[in-house]
Amino acid sequence: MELIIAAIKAIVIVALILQLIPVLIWFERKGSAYIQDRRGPNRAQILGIRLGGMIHNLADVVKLFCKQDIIPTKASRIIYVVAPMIAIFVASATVGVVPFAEPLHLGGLTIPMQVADLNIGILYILGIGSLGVYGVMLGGWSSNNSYSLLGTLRASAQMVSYEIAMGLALIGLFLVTGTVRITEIVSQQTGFHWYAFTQPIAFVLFLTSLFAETNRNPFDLAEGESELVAGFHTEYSSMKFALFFMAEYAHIAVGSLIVSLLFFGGWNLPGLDFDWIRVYPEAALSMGLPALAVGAIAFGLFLCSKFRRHKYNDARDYEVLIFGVPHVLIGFLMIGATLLLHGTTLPTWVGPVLVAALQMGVVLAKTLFFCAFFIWVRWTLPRFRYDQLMDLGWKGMIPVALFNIVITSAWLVFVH
Amino acid sequence: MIEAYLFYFFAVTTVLLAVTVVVQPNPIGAAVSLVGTFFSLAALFVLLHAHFVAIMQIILYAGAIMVLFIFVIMLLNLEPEKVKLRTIAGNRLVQGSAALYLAGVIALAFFGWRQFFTQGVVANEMEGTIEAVGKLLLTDYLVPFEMTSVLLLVAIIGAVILARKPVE
Amino acid sequence: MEITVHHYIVISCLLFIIGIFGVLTRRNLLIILMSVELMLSAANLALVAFSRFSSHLDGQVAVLFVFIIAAAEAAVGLGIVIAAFRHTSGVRVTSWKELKG
Amino acid sequence: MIEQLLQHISIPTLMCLIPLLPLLGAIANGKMYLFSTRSQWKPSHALSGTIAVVMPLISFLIVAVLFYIAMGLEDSHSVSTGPLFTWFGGTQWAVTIGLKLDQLSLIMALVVTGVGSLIHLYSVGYMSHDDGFAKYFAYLNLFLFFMLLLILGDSLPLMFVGWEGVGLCSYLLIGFWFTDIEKAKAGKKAFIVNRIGDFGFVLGIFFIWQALQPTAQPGDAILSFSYISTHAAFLAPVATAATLLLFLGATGKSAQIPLYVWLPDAMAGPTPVSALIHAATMVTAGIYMVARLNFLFVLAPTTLNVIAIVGCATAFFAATMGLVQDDIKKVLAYSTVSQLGFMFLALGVGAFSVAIFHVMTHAFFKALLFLGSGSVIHAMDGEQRLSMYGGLRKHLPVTFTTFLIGTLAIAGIWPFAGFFSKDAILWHVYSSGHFWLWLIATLAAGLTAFYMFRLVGLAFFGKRNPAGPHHVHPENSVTMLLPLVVLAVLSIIGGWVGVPHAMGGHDHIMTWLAPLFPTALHEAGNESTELFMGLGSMTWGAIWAIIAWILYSQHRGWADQMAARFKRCYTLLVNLYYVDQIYDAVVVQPLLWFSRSVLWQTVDAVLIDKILVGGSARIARLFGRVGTAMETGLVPHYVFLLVLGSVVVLGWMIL
Amino acid sequence: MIPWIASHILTITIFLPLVGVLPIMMLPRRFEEGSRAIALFFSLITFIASLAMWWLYQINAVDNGFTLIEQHPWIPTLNFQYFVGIDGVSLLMIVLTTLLIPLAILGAWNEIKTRRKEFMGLILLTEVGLLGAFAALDLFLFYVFWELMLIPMYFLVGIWGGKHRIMAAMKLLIYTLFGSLLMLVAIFVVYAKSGYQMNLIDLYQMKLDPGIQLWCFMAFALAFAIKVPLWPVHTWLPDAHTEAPTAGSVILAGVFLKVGAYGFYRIAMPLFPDAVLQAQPLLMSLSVIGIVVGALVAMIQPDMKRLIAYSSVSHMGFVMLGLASLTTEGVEGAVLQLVNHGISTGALFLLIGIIYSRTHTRQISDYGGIAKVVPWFSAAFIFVALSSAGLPGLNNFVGEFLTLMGGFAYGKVYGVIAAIGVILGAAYLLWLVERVFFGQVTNEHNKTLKDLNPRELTLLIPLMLLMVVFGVYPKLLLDPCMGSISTFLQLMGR
Repeated sequence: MELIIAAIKAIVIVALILQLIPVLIWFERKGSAYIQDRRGPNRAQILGIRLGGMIHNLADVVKLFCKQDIIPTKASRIIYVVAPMIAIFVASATVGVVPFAEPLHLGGLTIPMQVADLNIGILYILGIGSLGVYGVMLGGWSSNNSYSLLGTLRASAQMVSYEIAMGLALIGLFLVTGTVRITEIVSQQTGFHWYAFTQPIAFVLFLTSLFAETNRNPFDLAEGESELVAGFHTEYSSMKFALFFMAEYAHIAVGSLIVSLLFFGGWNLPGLDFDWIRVYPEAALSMGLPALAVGAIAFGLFLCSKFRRHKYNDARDYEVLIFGVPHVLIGFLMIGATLLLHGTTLPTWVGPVLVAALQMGVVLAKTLFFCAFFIWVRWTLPRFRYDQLMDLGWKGMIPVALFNIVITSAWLVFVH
Repeated sequence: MIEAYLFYFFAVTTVLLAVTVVVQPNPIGAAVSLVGTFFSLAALFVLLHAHFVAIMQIILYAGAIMVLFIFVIMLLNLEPEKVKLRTIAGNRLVQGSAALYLAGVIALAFFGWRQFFTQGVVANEMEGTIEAVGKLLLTDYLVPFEMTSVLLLVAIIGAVILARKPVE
Repeated sequence: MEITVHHYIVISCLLFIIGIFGVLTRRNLLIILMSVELMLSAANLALVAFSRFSSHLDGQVAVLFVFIIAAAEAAVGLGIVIAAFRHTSGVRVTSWKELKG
Repeated sequence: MIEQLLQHISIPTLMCLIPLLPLLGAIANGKMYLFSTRSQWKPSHALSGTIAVVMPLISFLIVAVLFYIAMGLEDSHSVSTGPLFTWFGGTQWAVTIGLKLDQLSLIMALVVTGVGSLIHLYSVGYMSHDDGFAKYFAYLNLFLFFMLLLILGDSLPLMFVGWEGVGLCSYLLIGFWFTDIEKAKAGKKAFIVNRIGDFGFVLGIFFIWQALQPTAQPGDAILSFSYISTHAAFLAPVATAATLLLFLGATGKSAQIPLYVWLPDAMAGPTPVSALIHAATMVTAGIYMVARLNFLFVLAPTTLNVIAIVGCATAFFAATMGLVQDDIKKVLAYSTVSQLGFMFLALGVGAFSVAIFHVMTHAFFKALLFLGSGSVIHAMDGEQRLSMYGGLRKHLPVTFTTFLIGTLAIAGIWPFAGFFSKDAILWHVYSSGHFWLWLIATLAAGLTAFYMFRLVGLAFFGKRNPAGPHHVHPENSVTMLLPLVVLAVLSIIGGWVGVPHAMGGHDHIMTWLAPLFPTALHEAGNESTELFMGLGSMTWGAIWAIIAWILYSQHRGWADQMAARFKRCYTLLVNLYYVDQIYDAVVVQPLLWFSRSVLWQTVDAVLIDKILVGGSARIARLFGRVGTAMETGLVPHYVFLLVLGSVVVLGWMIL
Repeated sequence: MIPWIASHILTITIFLPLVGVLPIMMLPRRFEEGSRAIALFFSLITFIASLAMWWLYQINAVDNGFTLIEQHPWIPTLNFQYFVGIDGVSLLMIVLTTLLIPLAILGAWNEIKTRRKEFMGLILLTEVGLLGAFAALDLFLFYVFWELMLIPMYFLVGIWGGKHRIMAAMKLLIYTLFGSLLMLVAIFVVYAKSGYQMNLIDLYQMKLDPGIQLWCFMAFALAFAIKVPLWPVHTWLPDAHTEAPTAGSVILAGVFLKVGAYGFYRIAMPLFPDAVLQAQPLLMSLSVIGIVVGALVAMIQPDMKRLIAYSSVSHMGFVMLGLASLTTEGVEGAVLQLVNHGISTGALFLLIGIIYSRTHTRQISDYGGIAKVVPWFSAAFIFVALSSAGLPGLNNFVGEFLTLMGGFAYGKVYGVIAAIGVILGAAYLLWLVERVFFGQVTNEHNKTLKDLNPRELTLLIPLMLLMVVFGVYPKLLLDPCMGSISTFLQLMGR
């Protein structure tokens, strides 16, 4: 029985992540465009509808699938093919241990809202994270191209050294949390006791090393376009390149998910008191829904107001409407529901399900916020030089992390 | 039941991968299969409820040591070696027999000591959790723990000096 | 069919044998280092198996130490490989014979 | 006058003075000589000469005085100093140093000091032109000191000290002119042969000591003569061995058959040395020792027979060898050896006092003959070969007359000393029943007379040999002639002391020595036969003398014909029976070869160095090589060994 | 102050030369000659101290025990003590050492040109080793001093020696070390077996069981036999002597060999009486062979020093003969011979050193007839040669006489063969004298030889005087040892 539940959960979560990836890609292209004061992708259209570039993703996906899959002759074939798989596997595997909400108690069944609740928790993430290097290394080396080899060397060196920094930062965190199970860590962060505030240094270090792990902007020397063409995946064409690309974004998503869980209190919001909600779902709903409805309606109207008929003289003008109108409708639906619910008592499972849903929503919101942060950072900061990168890693972050550990342990000793 | 199957599965994969490591002419191939071996071993550890050890295995072996190996293989871009199983003084028979003899001896040793493990079958609930191992590590085995730190320091210095480019 | 400690021991012996076989036969120092790692992990397996079936955790602590030692050994081993490689531009073990008595 | 002397010097100190005076003389002369080599100051001959002569003279006087005193004492006629100080010793026994003068040693002392001082006087003249003058006299005095120690010593070890000391001085004196390597070789030969003799002597002492040791109370001087004589009974079992070894020592010292080879070579030394050492004193030491230990020798009749036979053989052989010698001193040397043979013959038959009597008379006329030959050599400025002499009668009248007296004495002609002592010996040999020994002895006596007169004839009669030195130095130095005259007188009256009853004399010497020696072993036959035997031996000697005189002074030619006819035996005699060569071939060369090739090369160099030391080094290297073979430098090899090792260990642990 | 000195005279004497080494080391290289004077000064003081010791010994001589005892814990845990004391024999040996060392230094006055400082320092060090060895009554202390004296000697021979000095020094070292290591093993066996006892006096009472006794005795005997040099293990001596500088050979022959015999007398024999009885025939025959073979081989040596070296093999054979005979006469003779051989051989080597410093050759064939040219030297040489040949009236005679007596008492055959040694002794010495001194002066170089200068005279006169004194009155030497010899014999069960 648990197996089935586990299987369902696994499928759901992976699907969720895979869905996230195109959104992230779109958001990145759109965001970077606006940062660089240009309009993002807006050409791909289905039946004239552009949806502000979302369609572009579909175009990319189709392109990547259809491109001819070239394997360089001298490359060691098997490893060349396996490398991207490893990359994507690593990215998706870490999700398995990430909890989205508190364990759900439905009729005697406690369903942990995560694929596998390992008591080693974060260590699992660390372990799998360290495997990420393989994907990069094997890929780059097997493509038998000097640029890619250089890229791989740099990438793997970078990832290995920042892994240490990440590990040490986490140790700083463990000192405070006292446990490695993620669910417990999150449940400890009620209200404003987010670890980001109690352990600011650990948070900052973890975040930067996360950037390094995913070869994201300030540290994206691996595929620094200016010098190394495309770094370790220059030789990769269609599908395999896609896998690498997806792996990267999956990694970002998972990374930000973990950051939000460990440091930003996961599903805790200062205001919300889940226990209360779980007990009195009706009251919660009756209060929450109207607020949401009002928000949705306001947003929808704002979009519709932007409608100009002759701006582009084609389907694009109506896009704004496509977005704005559904919001207004949802708003009204919510108001109706609250009115309908008023006065009736909901079945017992509704409370916990509602709480779970709410918690998932909060986690997702925070993750999206961090993904945005990732993308925003990518297009603002310049790229590190390699020695600066290494210096920062070894001489900067590791000493600071050690310092942090020492300080926290000293503090802990004095406090108790 | 499931555990038995899992055990056999992982045991077979470990042994097979180990054999490929030794037989594989191409070092990279060997390295990757070794990583595979470590993974299946980690799985075996999990089966033995030694979670902390399993994850440490992954982090340390797969994550760190193998990375070094592959790093070195890449750095030295070694061409695959023609595996001539001809060994020292040609007589594969000798070391073959030595190996078999050793196996027999080790097996005999363990079976011989059977009485020590009469309750071998009974699996107890001692979970190899990180807390239990951690507590034990820092109480009974504190001194060796500190010693290992010294050992690591030495190893680091040694590796650095050895691998450093000779100063002209 | 209950999994007893002997199963694990047999597996660990097999691994150990393969490790030795690798060390003895192969000519490439890297492979030899890997086989040594193999032998060490075989030892680990045995340790964990024993600790599991004798309800002491000491085995696992020992395994930790073995990890550390393996890591140190690998680091120094690879250092040697690099240094030796620079010298003979090849990783063949048989090419390093200067220390002959 | 003697009483006053005795008041203020006690007898023991007097006795100590006897040996110490020559020692003082030796040290004084020695110091002067050594300083002379260093500085320019040369001690004048007169000074060192006087010191050298005066010392023995005084000790002679002291001995005479003591002789007179001893004569006075009725009972033991002996004077002794008693133990002066203990030299060394074990817990039970000790060796004490003390001097003793009994009848025997008094006679010997008189002879030694008397003849010694005469010879000192003579050598002052003889050595006047030699630059090592002081050194010569130092050695001579030292010799006298050791000889007196030998005679006066009251214990065997002390006698042994004198014994070796005398050997040393003879070595120094024979090799006096050491610049000539031959002379040095002769000196060395003398000393080594003596040393072989001493080897026997020492072993004899050990035998006695071992036999006497159990009887000794703590602190007893068991090796002193008095103790030995009192405990003679204990020595019975070991007597023969001890006496034989002692006799071996005696032969070494007194040049008997096996060990006489050094005496003829000893002639290399200056002639007065030969006179003193190799005629009068040293060579008689052996006889003195046997006489001194007569109570021991009596216990071993076999040894006495051995002594008699050896003595007789030596007498005869030496006489034959003397016949053909061309060198004047060599003839006299062989005559001495033969006379010593006679003395040992006397000892062998138990006639100890007769032997001592012959020692005394022999000392007189042999010293005279040597000094005579010395003055002849001096006159012919160093030429020693008889063939170069001839007709010196006219040039050296005094030497000739004294030399003639000496020859008559040694030939045993009636009034002279030689007759009485030699005749007494022959008589005792005959009377003790040893007929064959008597026959050979008389034959030897005849030969003695023959070669002595041959010498006189060749040297003093006949024509001057033109090849010889032309100018003959006149014999003008008194210091050389006076001793000759004195000795001539002595060789005449010397015999009268011991005229046997048979011939009307009352045999003073026998009576004087009687208490010391056991009564004659055999009853002395009736007097008439003794008289008859005496006359017979004299005529026998006279006949041979006349034959020799005719042969060599008038008709030299006959002698050469004789020599030509008996060609083979003549060459045999000339080469002295090749004894020297035999010794060299049989003993010396093989010894040297053995020690060089066998001991040094093979044993030390090869056996120990190569095999033992080298071998062990090689084994170590072998192990080393095995070790290196293991290290091939290949890592897999080491690993394989590692595995093998672990397999073994595991196997051991399990089984 | 005085009573303190009196009670610690022995330690003072032992370590006085060590005090001497310090100023020598401090000397700057420019004042190198000064080191000779300092070394001489300190060795003379040690000599005077040893004489004072002799006088003290006379005063409080307990008849058969050890006097002037000093006993302090050295390594208390292992029960090792600094336990020194002397009896008659060790007193003699100490005085002999302190006598010979200044003479050796005087002898090497201007023979050593290079690195004088180290030379003098090493000599003083050897002296410390020797004195310590003679006075030590603690087995381990003895072993320490035993090694202490070997090392400087190795350097003395190795650095200032002749042509192949390295080989000789190495041979010397390995021979002696081989022996001494065996001895160390035996020491610890005894130490263990005797219930952790190291001081000799208690060990004498301790009777070990015969089996172990034999093995331990064999180990000790081998170590000391190499030192004494008994016959089969003597080959290091001639090489060491020919290659050693004069001072080196004087010390080597004069005292170094004596330690071996002393070791037998003090340690090897009394500790294992039963084993000695078993090994007596072996010891006796080896010493007799040593005497005869030593003399024979000495006869045909071309090199003067080698001849004297073999002669000392023969003379030491006499010592061992006396010791092994276990008779009072024999042991007395051995003790006498130890002292006398030291004096006469020491004098011989000094003389050879003197002539060597003039002609720089030791081959007999290069000499001939030099008596005329250097009368004083030849007189001295003949005098010493005769004393070494055992002329009565001079020092070696009484010793040889007594040892022969001892040998004779043990077995007539041994006595007879040993007596032959006496003849051979005279033979090779006189043959040497004849070939070197008498006859015509062969090569012109010898014509211009200078005779003895005052320094050399002051060197020889005392030795020659001693030869006469000990020859005429050996009681002077024997009286102090009577007590010690009788205890030795009691221990041996005689």
